[in-house]
Amino acid sequence: MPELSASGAALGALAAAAVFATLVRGAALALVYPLCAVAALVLGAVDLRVLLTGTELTQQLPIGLPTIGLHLRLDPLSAFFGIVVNGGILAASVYGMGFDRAKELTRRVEPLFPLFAAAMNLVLLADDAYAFLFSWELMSLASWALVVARHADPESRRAAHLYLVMAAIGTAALLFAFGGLAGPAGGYAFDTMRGHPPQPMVAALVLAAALIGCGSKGGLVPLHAWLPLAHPAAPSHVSALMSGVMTKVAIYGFVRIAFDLLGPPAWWWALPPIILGALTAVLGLLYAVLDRDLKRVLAYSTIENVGVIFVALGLALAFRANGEHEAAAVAMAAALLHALNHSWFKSLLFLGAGAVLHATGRRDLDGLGGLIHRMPRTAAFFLVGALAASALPPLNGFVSEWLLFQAVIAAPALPQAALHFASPAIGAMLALAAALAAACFVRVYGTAFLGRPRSAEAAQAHDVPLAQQIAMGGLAFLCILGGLLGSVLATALAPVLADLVGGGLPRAGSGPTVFSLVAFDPARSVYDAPVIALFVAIASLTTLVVVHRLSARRTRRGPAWDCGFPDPSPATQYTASSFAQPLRRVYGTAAFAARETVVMPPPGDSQPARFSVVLVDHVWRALYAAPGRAVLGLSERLNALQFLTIRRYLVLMFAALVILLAIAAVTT
Amino acid sequence: MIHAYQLVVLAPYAAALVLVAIPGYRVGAVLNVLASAATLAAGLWLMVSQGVVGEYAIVDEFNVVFIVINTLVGFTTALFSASYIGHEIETGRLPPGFVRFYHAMFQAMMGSMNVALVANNIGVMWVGLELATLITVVMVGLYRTPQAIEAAWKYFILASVGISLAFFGTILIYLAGQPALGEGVPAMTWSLLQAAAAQMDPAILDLAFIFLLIGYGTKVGLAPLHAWLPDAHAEGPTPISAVLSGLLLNVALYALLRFKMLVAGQPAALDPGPVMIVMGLVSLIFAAFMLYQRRDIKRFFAYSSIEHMGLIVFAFGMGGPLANFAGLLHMAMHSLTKSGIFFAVGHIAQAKGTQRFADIKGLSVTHPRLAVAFALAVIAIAGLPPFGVFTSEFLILTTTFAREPWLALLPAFGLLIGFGALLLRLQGTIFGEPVGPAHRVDASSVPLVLHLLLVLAAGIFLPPALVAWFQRAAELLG
Amino acid sequence: MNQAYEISHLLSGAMLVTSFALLYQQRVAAVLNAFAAQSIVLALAVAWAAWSSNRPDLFITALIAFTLKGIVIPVALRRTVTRLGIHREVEKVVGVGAALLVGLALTGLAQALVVKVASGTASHAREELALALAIILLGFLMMIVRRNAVTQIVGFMSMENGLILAATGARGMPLVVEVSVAFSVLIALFVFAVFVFRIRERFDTVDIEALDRMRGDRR
Amino acid sequence: MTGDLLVQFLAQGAQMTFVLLIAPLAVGVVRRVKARLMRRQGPPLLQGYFDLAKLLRKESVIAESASWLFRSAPYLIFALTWVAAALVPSFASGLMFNWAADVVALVALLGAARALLALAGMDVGTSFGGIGSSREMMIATLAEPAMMLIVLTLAIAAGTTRLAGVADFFLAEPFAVRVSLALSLVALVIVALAENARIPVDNPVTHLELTMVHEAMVLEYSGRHLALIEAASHLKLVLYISLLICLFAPFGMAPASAGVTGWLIGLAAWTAKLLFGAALLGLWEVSIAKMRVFRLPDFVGIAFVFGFLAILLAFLTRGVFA
Repeated sequence: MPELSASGAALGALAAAAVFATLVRGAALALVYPLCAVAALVLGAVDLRVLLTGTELTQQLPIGLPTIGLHLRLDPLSAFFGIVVNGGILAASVYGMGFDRAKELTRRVEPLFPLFAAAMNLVLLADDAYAFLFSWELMSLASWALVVARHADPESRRAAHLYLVMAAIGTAALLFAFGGLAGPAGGYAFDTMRGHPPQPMVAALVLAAALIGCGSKGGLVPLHAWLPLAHPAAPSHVSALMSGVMTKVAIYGFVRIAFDLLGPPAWWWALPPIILGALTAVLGLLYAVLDRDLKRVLAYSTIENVGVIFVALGLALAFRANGEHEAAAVAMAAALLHALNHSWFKSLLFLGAGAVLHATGRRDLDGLGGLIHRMPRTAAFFLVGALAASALPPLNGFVSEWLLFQAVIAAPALPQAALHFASPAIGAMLALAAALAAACFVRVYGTAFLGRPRSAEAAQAHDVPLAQQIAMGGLAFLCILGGLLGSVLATALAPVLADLVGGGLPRAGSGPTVFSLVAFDPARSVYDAPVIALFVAIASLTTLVVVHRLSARRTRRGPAWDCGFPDPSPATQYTASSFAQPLRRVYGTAAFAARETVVMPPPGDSQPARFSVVLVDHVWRALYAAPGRAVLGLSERLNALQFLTIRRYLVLMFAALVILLAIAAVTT
Repeated sequence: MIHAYQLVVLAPYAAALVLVAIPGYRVGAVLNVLASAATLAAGLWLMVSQGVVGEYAIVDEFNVVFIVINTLVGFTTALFSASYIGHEIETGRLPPGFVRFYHAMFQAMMGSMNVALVANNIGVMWVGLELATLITVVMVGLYRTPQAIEAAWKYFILASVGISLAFFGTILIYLAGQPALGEGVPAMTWSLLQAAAAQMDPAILDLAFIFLLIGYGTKVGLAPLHAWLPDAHAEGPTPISAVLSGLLLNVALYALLRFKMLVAGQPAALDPGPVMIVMGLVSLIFAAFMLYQRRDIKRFFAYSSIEHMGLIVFAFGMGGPLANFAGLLHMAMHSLTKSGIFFAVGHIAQAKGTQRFADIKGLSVTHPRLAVAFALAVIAIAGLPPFGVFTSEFLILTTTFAREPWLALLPAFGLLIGFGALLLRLQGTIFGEPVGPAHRVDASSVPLVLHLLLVLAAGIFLPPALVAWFQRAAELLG
Repeated sequence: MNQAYEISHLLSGAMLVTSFALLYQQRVAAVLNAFAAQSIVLALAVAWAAWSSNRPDLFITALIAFTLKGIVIPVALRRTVTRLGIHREVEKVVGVGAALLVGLALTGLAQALVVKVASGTASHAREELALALAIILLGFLMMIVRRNAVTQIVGFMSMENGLILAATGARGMPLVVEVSVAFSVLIALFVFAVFVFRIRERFDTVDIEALDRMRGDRR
Repeated sequence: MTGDLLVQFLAQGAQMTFVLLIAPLAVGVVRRVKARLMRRQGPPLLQGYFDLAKLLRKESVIAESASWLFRSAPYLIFALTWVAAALVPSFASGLMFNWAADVVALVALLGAARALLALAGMDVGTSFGGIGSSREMMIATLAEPAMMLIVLTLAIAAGTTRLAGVADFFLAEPFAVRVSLALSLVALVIVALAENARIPVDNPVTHLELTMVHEAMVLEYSGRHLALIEAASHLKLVLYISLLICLFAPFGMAPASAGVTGWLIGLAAWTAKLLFGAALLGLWEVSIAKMRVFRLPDFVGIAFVFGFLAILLAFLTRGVFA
């Protein structure tokens, strides 16, 4: 089959690029990113073809796990995620072409970037447990090395360590999941697993393991803590890949296991992903809205989106378990589209953050400001990304949110009481998440790009090289296009939905116009982005014309009014932290036990007042700091055994002997 | 017509005799390498030649696995020590007079291990194993520093006690076999014993297995019998550390497994499986925790060897074709990887002039190539792809979960704890700002690269012949 | 034949008694004497086995046991003790009473284990086995309840006496002689080490400062 | 057919113009009622129109630090709000483009307008703009969950999220799930107050710095830009009142099938209800006081609680727990 050989060639090219980049040095390295871009294009084209034709390519090679060999399979599901992945890789590679090889560190990045890209593609192609976990771990490993690329910085070392340990925990969980699916006979090929779905008890364990394994990679609360440390630590185009794409590979893993390999679901399987997902969505944004580091805010917002996707997946499970295939299709379409959309706008945002970092050398929001004047293009692209991330029409983020809300609204129709009680809570939490997202990105954009520069670097900023602008512009274009043509994307999902939930969205054109997105049936819910966009365009243009006709066109530039006492110093602007204050007061006290302390100087004293805020991350305390301490403490205790006298060691030996003898004596 | 297995045994001893007579360091080193190469050739020849079941020797799929690994690592180690010991002499850590002695001892040790491996007579097996142990004792004390001497002394005491217990176990096996096979040599011939296992007295077999487990377990390095292992690794010459971790532990394990097969042949006897599972898990988890407090790089990896031996014993304790296969594979991979790591550690110790983690930082800045090699080796031993250890750990964990879901949590827990420590130390050594001196490394990197390539190949593609061979061995293990 | 068994049984019993005597003794010199006694009894037992089951090769083992462990090593060790000036009272971990009780318990354990052996096997082998097992365990116990290098070596050697006893008890077992020789070499190494490395009080005090540096990791 | 289409088109256009034209009047009514109740003369009913006209005539002063976003925002905000308002069924349920967006999309459109306004508030880089934006977004985070619950209740009741559909449903059977409907009415009213920056959430007439929310955001605007923003806020008020009307008092609204006459009746009914609603708002605003910003969670929380109760009751009446 030519497609697979094309993909194979592309993967080979990536591998070659990795080896090439390790061996050569100097100008020749400039070839690496173009090579990656081409490979991503080829892979993406193959995926697209498979998705549109709804075909399925399989291949077996005599390598990989002994006795069963390497199974490869490209079905619509993996093809769809392949499009997500390779789109991100393409953008990141194009962005990478713009790097100034003299200044930026590349020796530790270029060999691993293609490896990372290849590993992510391999995960999607894998059709047996060994190949899957092999490439999965390879993916973690490559990204680990990229995270620690700035190895001199102890922070990034700590982040990398936490990251790979969490990845290992996740992999262990996935090992269990696949172990349960394969059974004692060791049927590691996915086809064998499909043939023999496990017993209910085992299936439950497998689901839990899969949730832990994929959740830890995707940043599901409470397994998220590594993500906001690791993603920002990497070079920005890698952060874009990790946040925008790698999390989607995690989603893919969960979908593959829960919807494909695990057999028919029980309704209560839906609860863990729904509940955890909703918690993740809200908590992730609460973190984001209180954080002051640009890239970390983006990473936290990634956590939120992963949570949203998991909610959608949970709903899909619930509907499917109850045989409501249309509703399941709506939820699943929401999940998949959100994965796609998020990969676009999050990659865009991280690339934008990278541009800001490149231009100013700063990531702290309170040190930025006014960049819209200094780097207009980046500012425009970032604005698109920010609005898309806040799920605002007519951009792509809203399409998937809309579908998800439709699914939530359909949930009360399910027979199980637990899901009844869940549905309003979930709906409210998702709405809260959406509102918080808007607040979060208004805050980010308002402090980083609007207002007046808060630091010399921000004042001296300059826009980034053309290649990087192209990368961002392309993604911004996709965000707009995806927002307008969401229905087209949804129809393209048909084969995937049919495979996974045995249902589909109403076919295109069943709505009032060709482009109207329809959930269930046109009489029930319709969202027609192009029409609305058209209306808004017409309205604003007419307004423009009319106003300019009627009104005095005179415009004067003057100092800011600011209630009559403007202060020239940019320090008087609202900062990111002050913007967060109302939200912190309202939500922070509950979520993070936020405490504010103000130290006022005594009257007549001219020294400034001090204001400080204390936030407590309960999850970190309970699930990360405490176990870490426990391990070290225990190891210190046990370490005494390293310093015994020989006689004591003999005592241990003697004890072992006598105990075993005693056991032998009592057992008959 | 001399058979390969005789070569495997005789070549090293002959070389030892010659080497004793050779004063020069260089000639000795070359001879050492050549002899090891000859042994390796013989070992490989065994792979193709058909099996043997004689009165004193046996060659079946099971021990051929071990013999090949043994001769292979023996060869690469000889290669490594050829350059390494040279450096040791220059730096004056090792008086030149000792080198002749060192080479002879090395060959004698290899020979003794091969004796233990090909022996069909449990007495001979015992003799070979103990001989090898005692020789390594001497090797560990080679540097004659107080630390080295104490390490050797500790090793000596614990090993000797182990020797005695193992011998008692051997006597008991003889007693058990005597009624069925009559007095004399037959009752000590392993192949006959196994055939007659069903008629043996279960009570005596229980007793015997316990003593053998404690006795040989001491050499396998199972907790709580492990005490000698870390210090012996840390204080001996690095090639010996490589041989200890890579080979001696395996040979002891081999003996243990032979007896497990024997006991398993008598259903009325105590099932060795659970005992091995428990001891394996104890060693695995204990060693994993101990890793965090280590400050000496060689002692650190010695504990990691305990950890992996624990995992292997656990796998064999689980039993069944899949787990046994995984156990054998993991054993092979661990020998190759761990000895490779000790080669790398030798390089590092020469580059930085110390074994203390505190003085080893930022290798990726000062010695990029070495850092990459070391990183790959540690990644391999940590069970990450694309290396063979990943394959075996994948099989062990999945099959355990499929059979005993809750039991599977324990090995996973241990491995994760160990993983955290490995990664911590890896990052500490290769990243960050370099400290201390940065000498040129003149030990040959060929063995290290060779091992890494082998482990890498195993992770991606195991030749079907090899697989079938492992599978037959796994079946023999039952 | 039966009386042959009686005698060998008597001798093995005597060895067990000497093992208890070892546990009981306080002073190094006395311990050495008790050990010498045990070795000589062993020599007798082996010789008797050699004669009764006409295996002349065993006489070598008996001879080794008699000369080396019955005479040479005790004398040598006594020399060491006097030369190193180890004070005469041996530092004990548990009191003599407790040690003896534990010893009794171990003997009981040995019995309990061997009783389970089907009587199909020659009963005298069973008895010998029980006694040998007890002697071995007592020797091990001896090694861990005393803090003095010499007495620890003695413990090891009495363990090894038990092994030889068991080996000779196992009818027609090959290699016994070779093994006894091997063990003698081992013991010789022990004693040699005690001389060379000045191991004064305990096994693990080669050198005080060494202790800190080493096993060290403590930096 | 084409003629019909034309009529439909005209009707839609008519609705757009109606909402646009009537908005200042509605505001005028509110102001007038308040003034009267406070024993003041109060501005004339048409004051809203005069203000807009005046603002349009004035030149607009733009701060030096303002960017293109600051200048283009008012047009987009106005357009978004206007379109949103036009999508709410006012006098007829079956209008041509009502289907283009359901409640969810409608709320999102207003969200977009709000986000743009907040951004514009931060563009100049003053302290007050920031205050306004941050508080506005915070209030939104309180209001949107409640809004979602209301939508859920309606969807459970009417089985659709299309406003026209809901309106039709209630026209057909006006007494469906009464209790829960009453509860969600209260909830929606509270949300509407919050969204429109009315007392007690915000005071549209205050310029006392620290209590401003909406006014603080638009502080830097002047001239035509300010006119657009004012018009947008008027439209938003109309939008919410007619949303309440369409959901809870649709009577008189022309069904999908109705012809021009039906539309005229509907128009009359809608206008009357709209102005009545405005009067009620005025009454409400004089009868209570503005709250401190950080009391708002409690106030909007009421909406959340009522919305949740509404859903549970809806479940009960649908007997899903039986």
